[in-house]
Amino acid sequence: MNLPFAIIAAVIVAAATAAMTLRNLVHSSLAVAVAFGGLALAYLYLDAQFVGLTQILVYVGAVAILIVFAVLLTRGGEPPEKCIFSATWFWGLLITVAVFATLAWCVMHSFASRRDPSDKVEVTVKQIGDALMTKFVLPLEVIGLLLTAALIGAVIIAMREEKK
Amino acid sequence: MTPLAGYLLLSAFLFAIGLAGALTRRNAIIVLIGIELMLNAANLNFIAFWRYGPNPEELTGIMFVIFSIAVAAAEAAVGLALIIAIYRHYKTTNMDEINSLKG
Amino acid sequence: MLGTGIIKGMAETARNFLGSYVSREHLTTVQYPEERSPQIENARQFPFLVFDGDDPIKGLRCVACQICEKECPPKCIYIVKSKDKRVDYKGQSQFYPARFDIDLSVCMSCQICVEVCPFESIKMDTAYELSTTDRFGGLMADKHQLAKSNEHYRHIHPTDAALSDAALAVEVAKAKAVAEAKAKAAITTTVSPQPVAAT
Amino acid sequence: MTDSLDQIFVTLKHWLLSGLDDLLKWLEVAPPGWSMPLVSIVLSLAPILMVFPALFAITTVLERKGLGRIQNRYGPNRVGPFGFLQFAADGIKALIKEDLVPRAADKVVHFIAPVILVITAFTVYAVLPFGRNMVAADLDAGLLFFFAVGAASELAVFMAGWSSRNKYALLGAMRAIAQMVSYEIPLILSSVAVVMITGTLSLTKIVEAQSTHAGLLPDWFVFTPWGFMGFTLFMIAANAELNRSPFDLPEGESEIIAGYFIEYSGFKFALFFLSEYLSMFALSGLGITLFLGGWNAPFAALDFIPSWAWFFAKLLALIFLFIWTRGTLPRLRQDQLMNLAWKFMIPMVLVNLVAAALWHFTGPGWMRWLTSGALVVGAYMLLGKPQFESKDIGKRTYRFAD
Repeated sequence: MNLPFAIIAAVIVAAATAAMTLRNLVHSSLAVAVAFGGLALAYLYLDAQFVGLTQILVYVGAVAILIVFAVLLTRGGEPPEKCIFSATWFWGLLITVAVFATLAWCVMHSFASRRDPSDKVEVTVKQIGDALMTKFVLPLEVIGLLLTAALIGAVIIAMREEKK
Repeated sequence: MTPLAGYLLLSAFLFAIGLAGALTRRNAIIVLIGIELMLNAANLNFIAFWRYGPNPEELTGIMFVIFSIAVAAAEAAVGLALIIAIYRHYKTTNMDEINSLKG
Repeated sequence: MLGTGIIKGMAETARNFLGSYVSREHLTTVQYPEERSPQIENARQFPFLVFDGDDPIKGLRCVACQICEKECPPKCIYIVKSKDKRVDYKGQSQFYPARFDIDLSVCMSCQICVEVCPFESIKMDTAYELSTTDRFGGLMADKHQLAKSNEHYRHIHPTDAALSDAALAVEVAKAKAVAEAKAKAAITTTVSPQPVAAT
Repeated sequence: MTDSLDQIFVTLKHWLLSGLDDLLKWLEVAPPGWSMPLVSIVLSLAPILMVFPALFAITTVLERKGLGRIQNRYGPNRVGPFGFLQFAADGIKALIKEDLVPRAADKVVHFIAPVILVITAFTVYAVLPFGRNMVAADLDAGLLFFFAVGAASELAVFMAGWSSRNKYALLGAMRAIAQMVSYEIPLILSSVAVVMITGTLSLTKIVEAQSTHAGLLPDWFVFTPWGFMGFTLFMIAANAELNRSPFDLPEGESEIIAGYFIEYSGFKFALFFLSEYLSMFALSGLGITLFLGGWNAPFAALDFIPSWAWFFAKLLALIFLFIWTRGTLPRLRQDQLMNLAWKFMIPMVLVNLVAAALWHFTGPGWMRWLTSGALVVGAYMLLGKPQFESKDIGKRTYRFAD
């Protein structure tokens, strides 16, 4: 454990918790943007420069904006209703605790978590690009198709229906 | 505790926060945010395993995260479009009130 | 083609930009407190009262007929008619304004007072630097402040002044003629029997 | 001599660093291991934090004077010699003004928004190469860093607009975000053409790729068909990204007063102003780096002028271009804005990518000028025609009351 990791982890956890508990939806979306930024810092700290910057570009620059727009389009910016938690909140919390306990137990007891870090590798953008164009070209194309389909689908779903 | 375990625990905790939000909050947008957090927790796992794995020059972890981010972006776009469509129909984003299949 | 309009516009602004350094014609503004653009002859700001002769108060053409006070749309003119009469510029005995105030903060420069005045006594001035630290009292002009000589009027609006002088000259001439006729009539009525008696 | 002048700032930094090291040794103080890199970072960032705000101050005056001349008037000329101290008067005014916060505003978000905006505006300078060996952080993914940090500013704009609890502010923020998201696509894709040709995201390597000379012209990308079109599209998109006229709908004062920063006053308003200008310099710097050869001299004979001087000369030229555009073009309508982005800019930028690929694969010679050029010009004519030509509104007529 070292200091930068502790700071990053604290930021992520605090922001994520805030996003899930704050009453105001816009505050929630801003908090989740902070959490995304913290994760980007974690990636950068783990020497994954390209992924970290992509995380900022996609999540803070696009997804957070999208969420904020959705909040405003559904009038979520107004003061929320009395109870923000659903009727079955107790069971949800129970499931969550169980899941976290299982995961933590697995992490603490697995051989992988006792592994020492491997030597630092310099991953250049060129390497990533080469890999994307050779070894991972099929997934890349599929992702491109998926994104196009999702974009068209999203536009069609969100489009106002013509009144006949 | 090794650093890898730290990252994995952080990831697990983030996943739990996202899950808690998705299961307990009423608002559909918050549920979507929770799901995004869970996806991000998985991404953190990939990067951590890639960095602490035996052969990081393979780039598999990074590639997975890049594709995962792309999928998450698509998911967010479609999910929010759905929420807006539902809001237009029911005039609410409260999950407890959206309980009938028939319009 | 797309973009040609933009290039044309950019060329125009570039001409303005560069031209402003070489010719004064490209600079339409002046550096105000130091230099002022010359006023056109028909410039009008706020009314003033014309006087003839040397004494601003005694020479006022105004006879306190109060037409302008009644016609003023924003009702910014306040006149008090004098109790006594005095001899005016035509030589007739007339009333004169004991008070003549114009609230310049209310005046809207419509020039209706000038239009209706039958005595050519209220005209529009060209002074526009009227700023004052006292918003109410400072812009309330009394007859001492409003009185300005006919020479001043000739100076600021030569054409209009010439017209008004001519009109006044006609008036004066008419008045004189009337007076003379009256005087003649008086002479004939009072004096004529005598020659008859004489003859 | 020329080399020492060129590297004067780099040498100065090394000299300061080694001097500090000697001083510490002489004092027999052993600083912790992370302190020297930190000092190095501070020494790299300090000039950025000083030079660009100073440039902002000068540019505000120059812009007002330039706009004045374009509009046939003098512009500010009262404060100091030729009015060049106007920025000081404005700055003092902004500092001593009352800082108003609406009662209904979301205080925390309202406070953070301008701070985030200024921080992101400053952060992007980290990867810009201002001269030979003069870059604060030579990142491998420098271009990605630039766009990633720039994208974060959109959230700050939203925060400013939403937290003010003012319908004009919210409308302005929504407009600004819609515009920024739309124009970010052509902005990024026009730079992708350069990335395709150079094969790197590192801005220093992109500048190095343009340092050679082919015949009379330097090997700057702006002197290629795709590069010229890319630069044009980049500048238009940058103009829209900066919310500057003719794309200043988010702050269109005739309809929504000032847009998302309407509820800000005093120093926070000055921060918005500062960040706007800083982003303008940063985007101009990026355009220079990508298309105008960065800090390279246009001719080999002019290499004796220091590289940073070339960078700032080009920067001033682009700033003048921005001011000139602002003084010329009227504001667009919202639908015209979106039509331009989605029906002209984005198809054009995609064609431009193909043109860049053609240029790369045709190999040296006149053939690539022909193929790439024909593609770009043809697409321009074809895309420009239906949108903007068919709606010939004819000569304007006037009707007066009878």
